[in-house]
Amino acid sequence: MPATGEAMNGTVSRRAVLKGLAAAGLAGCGDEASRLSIPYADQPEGITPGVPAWYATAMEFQGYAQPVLAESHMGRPTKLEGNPDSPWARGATDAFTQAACAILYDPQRSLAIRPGDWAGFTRVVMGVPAGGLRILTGTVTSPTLARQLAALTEAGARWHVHEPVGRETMMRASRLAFGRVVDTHLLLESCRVVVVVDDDLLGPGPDQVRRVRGWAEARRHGQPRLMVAEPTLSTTGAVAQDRLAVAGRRLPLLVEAIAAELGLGARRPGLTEAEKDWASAAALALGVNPGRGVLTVGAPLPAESLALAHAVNQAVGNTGRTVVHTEPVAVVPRDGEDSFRALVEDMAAGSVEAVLILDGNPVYTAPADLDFRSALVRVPLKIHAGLFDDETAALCDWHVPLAHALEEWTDLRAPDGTATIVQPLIDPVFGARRRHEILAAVMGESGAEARRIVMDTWRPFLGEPFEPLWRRVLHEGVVPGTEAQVARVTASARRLASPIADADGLELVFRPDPTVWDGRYAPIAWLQELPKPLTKLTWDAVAAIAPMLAARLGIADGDVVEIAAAGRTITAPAWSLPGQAGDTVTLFLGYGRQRVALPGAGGYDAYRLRLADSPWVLGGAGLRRTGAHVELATTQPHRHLHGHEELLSPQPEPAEPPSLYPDWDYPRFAWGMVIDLDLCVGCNACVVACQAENNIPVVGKSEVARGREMHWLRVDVYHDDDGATHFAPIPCMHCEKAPCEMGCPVNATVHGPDGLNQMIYNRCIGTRTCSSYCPYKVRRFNFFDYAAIQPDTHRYLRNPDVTVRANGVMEKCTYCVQRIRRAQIEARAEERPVADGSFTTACAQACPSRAIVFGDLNDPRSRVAALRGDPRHFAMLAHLGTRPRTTYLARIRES
Amino acid sequence: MAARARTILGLGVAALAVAGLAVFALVFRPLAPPEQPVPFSHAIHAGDLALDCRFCHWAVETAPHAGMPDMETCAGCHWPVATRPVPERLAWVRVAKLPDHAYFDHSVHVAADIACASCHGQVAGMERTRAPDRPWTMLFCLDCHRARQTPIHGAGRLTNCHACHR
Amino acid sequence: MARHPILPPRQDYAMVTAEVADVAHNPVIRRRWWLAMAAAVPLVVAFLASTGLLFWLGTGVWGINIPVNWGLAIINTVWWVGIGHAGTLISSLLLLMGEGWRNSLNRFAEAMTLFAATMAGLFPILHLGRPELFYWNFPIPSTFGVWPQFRSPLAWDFFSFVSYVLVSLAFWYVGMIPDLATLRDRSTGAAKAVYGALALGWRGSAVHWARWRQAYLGIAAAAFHLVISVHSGVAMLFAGGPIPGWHTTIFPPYFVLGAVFSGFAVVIMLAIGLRTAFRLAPLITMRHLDILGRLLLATGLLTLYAYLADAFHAWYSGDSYEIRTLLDRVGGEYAWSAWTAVTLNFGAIQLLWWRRPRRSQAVLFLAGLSVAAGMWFERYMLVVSGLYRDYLPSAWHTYDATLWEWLLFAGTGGVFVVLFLLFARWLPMVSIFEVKEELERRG
Amino acid sequence: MFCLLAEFATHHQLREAARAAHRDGYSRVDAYSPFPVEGLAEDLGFTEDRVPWLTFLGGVAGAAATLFIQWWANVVDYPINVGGRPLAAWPAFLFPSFEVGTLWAVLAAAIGMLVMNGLPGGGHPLLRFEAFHLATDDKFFLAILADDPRFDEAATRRFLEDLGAEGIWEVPP
Repeated sequence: MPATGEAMNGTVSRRAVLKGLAAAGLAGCGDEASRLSIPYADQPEGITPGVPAWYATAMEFQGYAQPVLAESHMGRPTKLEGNPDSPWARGATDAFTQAACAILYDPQRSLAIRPGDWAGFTRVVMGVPAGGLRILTGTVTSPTLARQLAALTEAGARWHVHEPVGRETMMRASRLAFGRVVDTHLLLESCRVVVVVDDDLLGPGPDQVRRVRGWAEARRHGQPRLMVAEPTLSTTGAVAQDRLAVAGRRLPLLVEAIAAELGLGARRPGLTEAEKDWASAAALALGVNPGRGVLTVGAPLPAESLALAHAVNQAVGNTGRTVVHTEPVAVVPRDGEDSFRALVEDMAAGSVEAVLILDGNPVYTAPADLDFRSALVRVPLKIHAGLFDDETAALCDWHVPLAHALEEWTDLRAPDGTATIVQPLIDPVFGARRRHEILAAVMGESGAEARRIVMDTWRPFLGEPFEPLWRRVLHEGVVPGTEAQVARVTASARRLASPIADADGLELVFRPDPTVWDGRYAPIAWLQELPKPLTKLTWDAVAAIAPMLAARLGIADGDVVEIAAAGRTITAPAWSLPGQAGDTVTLFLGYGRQRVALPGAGGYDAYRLRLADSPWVLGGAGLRRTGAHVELATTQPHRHLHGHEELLSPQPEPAEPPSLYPDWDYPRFAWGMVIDLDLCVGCNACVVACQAENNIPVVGKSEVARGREMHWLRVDVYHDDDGATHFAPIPCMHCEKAPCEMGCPVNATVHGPDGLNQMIYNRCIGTRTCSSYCPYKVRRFNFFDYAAIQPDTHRYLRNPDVTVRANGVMEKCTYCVQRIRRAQIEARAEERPVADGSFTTACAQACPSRAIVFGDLNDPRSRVAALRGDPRHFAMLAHLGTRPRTTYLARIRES
Repeated sequence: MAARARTILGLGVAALAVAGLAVFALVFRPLAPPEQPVPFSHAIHAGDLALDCRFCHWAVETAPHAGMPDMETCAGCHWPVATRPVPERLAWVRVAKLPDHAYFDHSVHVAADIACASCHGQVAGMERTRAPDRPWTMLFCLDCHRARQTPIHGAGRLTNCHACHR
Repeated sequence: MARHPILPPRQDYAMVTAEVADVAHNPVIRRRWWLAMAAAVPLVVAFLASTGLLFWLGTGVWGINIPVNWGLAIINTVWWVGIGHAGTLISSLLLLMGEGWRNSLNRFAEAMTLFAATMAGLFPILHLGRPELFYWNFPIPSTFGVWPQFRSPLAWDFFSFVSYVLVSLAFWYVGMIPDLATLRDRSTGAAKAVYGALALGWRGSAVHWARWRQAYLGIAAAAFHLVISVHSGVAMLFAGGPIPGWHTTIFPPYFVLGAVFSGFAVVIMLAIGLRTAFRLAPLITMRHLDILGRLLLATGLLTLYAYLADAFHAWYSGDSYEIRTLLDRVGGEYAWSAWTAVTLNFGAIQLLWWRRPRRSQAVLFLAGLSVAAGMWFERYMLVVSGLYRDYLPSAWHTYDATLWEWLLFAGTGGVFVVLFLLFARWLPMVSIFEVKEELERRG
Repeated sequence: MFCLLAEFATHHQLREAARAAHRDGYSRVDAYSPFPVEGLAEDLGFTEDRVPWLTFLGGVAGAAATLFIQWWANVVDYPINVGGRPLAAWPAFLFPSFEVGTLWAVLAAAIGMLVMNGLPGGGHPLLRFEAFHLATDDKFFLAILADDPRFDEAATRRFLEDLGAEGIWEVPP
């Protein structure tokens, strides 16, 4: 039996029921909606029917701002776009931010405060003596939150920080090198060489957007060399020119070797030939590019190694030019790196009367050896505030539903320090509470209004006249003059890392999951079904091992293995990942949730093997087959080019066969897209942006496994014979001589006067010939009534300008035709031409590296037309004579 | 016997014809004006008082939807009503409907100098608002889209599918 | 050389009439008929069940996906319509060539054609995402003013399938009118009324016969062209797309040959079934089977040539994707379908080089069975191995049919058998008057 | 009376009789056989070839109509750019034209044949006549209709007897 959409725990029968319900519901409500027309009693300003309103605000990721412009249709937030006025975002976003609206409307969000009501809650918290109160948060950059926490600390409460993917190592390293905590910013855009030791610069994270943009700018202007040494393949490693796969415990030695080569009197460690070559090449590159290079070392290494890297950067003159130290953007708690440990010890000791856990899930994410759970239960009063009624909430006496960023009044700072006032687009949907109001209640000021609290923070900073200035920062989404201040620090005497003993057995490497991060996004179906950049797996986490190890142990992808370390064991499906260091196993955080998990999601709980002291690397692990096997759902079963390198590079002339037919002319517009494969880092922002813009449904694990995922835009990942990894975003090619159109018997997919390959859902009868004839296989088919099995609440998420597709019709990328039409209509109204760059597709808009460029090929001054002249320009499968409108710039391969 | 066969055949054909006519009648029946919460008369407002359509349907030049007047707009003239509490929900029964897969933008049509009446019929004469006499089939739209030189797409007829369907 | 006569001696017209017309009244044959019916009816239920679920939930109940979004449905369509072709060919071509021996076979061969073509026509409709809209293929005026896209091979196939079913029906019925008259004149009561209505008052007038002959020859000539064009159209459905392993000019003849090949195989099976089960040995003789055996061998060898030519084209094109698909077909994920096809298609028929096996019902029947199955696997190979790996490795994905696809396939088999049994029970399954004509011709 | 009906054992005798009747100037004569007898109709003076022409014309008409509809729909009424190909795709249009042409030819042949034969023609006097039922089995009949100008009951009966009829009946209308 075909089981579909576990996302909505579907078996056929279950599906059918859902379908029935949905049908009924939609019919009822749909009828009501379309039968009646209900005007406002009093028309509010700035709401025009059918015209979206835009608001500047910011989403929050690990406490940092991700500044956005939010699109609202009649009061419904439907889509987010990076705020172009933010110097940090410059209009781009990452994949998580694109999914924020889906989180807002997530059906699993907790609905009500329990056990009592808000009044009861305020009474309880006011009874708590400040002295006995502990507050646990994630990273805090919000000035207002910092102000409130300071006030509470003033009153005797203590504030602790727990971030599963935390910055403890960086802080410790900063203290070692500079004697105090500073932030380190890498100006990749001005680098000629970037040497990375296990630091996923370009991978997911709060600062991804800025770093990817910097890297892309560097690539545009020169050919910076990216050298990476890491135990497991990361996004950064995938785009590196010179990558060395080496176990985590060897990495500190590499840093020391580089330092030694550059004359920093460190000991010359014993290295293998490969390691030695890589290290001296890196050192050489850094040496010949003073002030134009970066050595960056990641959190998995000991703080000493990071500190040594600071010294190296300073020695070769990078500091202040490509490496800039600023005052920390995130507020440093009293106990610094040991903040969380301190809390757990006090709780275990029974010296904590009450704990308020503000937006976090430590019961799930705490390192196993700290045993947070049993410490927590010893606290008399436990309060949890979060979006979900999760593992931690389950153990707490009180749970308060927390407002989503789109419902919040607060302020956040981007990783570069620039602050954004977060304003709500919508009142808390599920009776959620705003964080500042919760803290205010704790401080005895129940009834205080979040907006006022935030304004109070900024009144002194903005000065007078306050109101207009306040309006301006709200409108622009950026508070000028808030970027982090440069810190004048010099790296002092260095202490070398105590070498890690070569423990026998395997080495465990822990990584945040690329789509559900530390688990906070595990309940979000969009992100569960988002293919992981390097494996294209969905709905699952695997234990990644080297192909050679897999061969040696006879482990096939999907075989369940038992992994034992430090006296604990977990079982996980194995997966052989090219570029994995031979004797390492990569475990991904974020799966194996006990509560608010999605039925389809598989994976395992990696936190159960994680230790507080070495959260990223753990030696001496064992691995054995259990004999069990699970089906893994990957959207790309074949990740090898099979010798078809020509797919990703220009072809020798003549690439395109002559055509028998006269050409059609495209008099007014000729829309086209060029994708620069040299800049794509496979970050998936485009994929989720497309999903949000075009009402693309989630189909569930088993449907993905059957090859029925619905993403209009996919990012292919390929490994070639010489170990290099390639990303290739594949939207519809909008071929001028489209084979798909020839196949359709009912004119359901035809060509527009602007060269768009149009797909008319309401004309489609579902012969699927178009997909059979498509050489790129970019078309997607509604094998079931997928729209009907989306959560009911997601109806508010839909883009009203895009048809919701019915069962049995074909669909595909439209170049966001709804945006093209709006731009054309607006231009018509204002009697001006459609200017290049005045609008773009959702994917191009989100792309942090600006690898996707969309525009009018008829406009000789358009960027897309210019890129078509680039020597790297090529059309995929040009020899078929399909004349694609989507074309590519080949990746630049050094040496 | 062949005679009998012919009778049976004849009856079958007749039955089919009747069914066909019934379906046709159902599809193209002239729509009666529905009952509205307020006995509003376009004949008075648009006809006798000769109010401009845009006075109430204020968004028609700037938005895809024409917009319905909020109750403040009504109260603006009907001051005695305004003194009474204004109902917070006034649910008009729509008479002008397009299928969801057809995207119609009022602003661009108005900008192209297409009179409201050319689609909505002589609303100014309607005591009770009712659907236009000609059903809004695709052919109805094509009447203009085939003919008109289109300002948006330049050359020729605006008959490409994406003009209305997305 | 000593040949068996087409028809045994000492047959007279009345005997012929009786042999065909009285089948229905023979108790033994009736029992066999009911047994066959009992076997087929459960399959009809399966057909209804799988179709019902398909309509309720959608095409997702099948194993199809992107890229393999055509599966068993299309495979079965090609298979069924291919089978259909032999019937028309036997009736029309051999009639035009004046091959008298066809007269014992054409009637049930045509019936087979008609029912097979009907089954073939079902699948393209069932496989639609929105089957209720299949009629949009037909150029009828509508309120949305859009027309079919006549460049599409699917539009062609829609026309050719409709034409093919109607032409087969006309050919079959026109040829049957005189026999219906015979049945009318031998029966009484309700049966007489029905046969009377169907016979349209035929009374064997010389002038009627003359015009009937002109019409019958005309229809035969037309039908013969359909045999070629319909399956060429089916071939275009694949050759029309730029897909390695599909996009080749040899496909139309390749398909037509294969179709006739599989068709003869099924004719053989039916002929043997009828002459044993319904005691028609006097009319369908060993000589008939012998000729059919030779035809099966001949068409088989032609099909084999088409296979080799196709492979050669792929290699000779030098196109890396074509060659990869070729290699994948013989060594890849679905090589089993290719090799099963080759074995079943060209293994058993090699026996037919010799006369003794050609004269053995068992051997012939098994050969027919083997070829019918083999040709199904060939279509599986063509459809699936063409789609599951076309150009971008990122889009490669395998396909496995679900229970519901298999049930549907088996179901159409059941419907076919039921239709054929009804035909055998109520209608003259051998052309009475044409056999008489043949007798008369041989004096 | 409708006609005089004479039964013959073989189609050879029937042909003899038919030729004789034709020679004798009988015009309202018809012969009946269980299977088509080569030349029998010609013996009765049958010379027409309307059915073949009808078939041919039907085919041409069907093909032409289909070709026109395709051209008109895709070029005149709703021109759409499909796959960047020209609007008038003659090679493609030919395929449906051929198929539909064939269909029309067949229908023309079948329907034309029936209509010209006056079929379906229920209630024909001969069909109500018991002895005639062997005409669809193994007997051959010659009928001289009563409305034949040369019809004279006695003479005609004698004429038929001379031809060696095995039986002669008066068929009531």
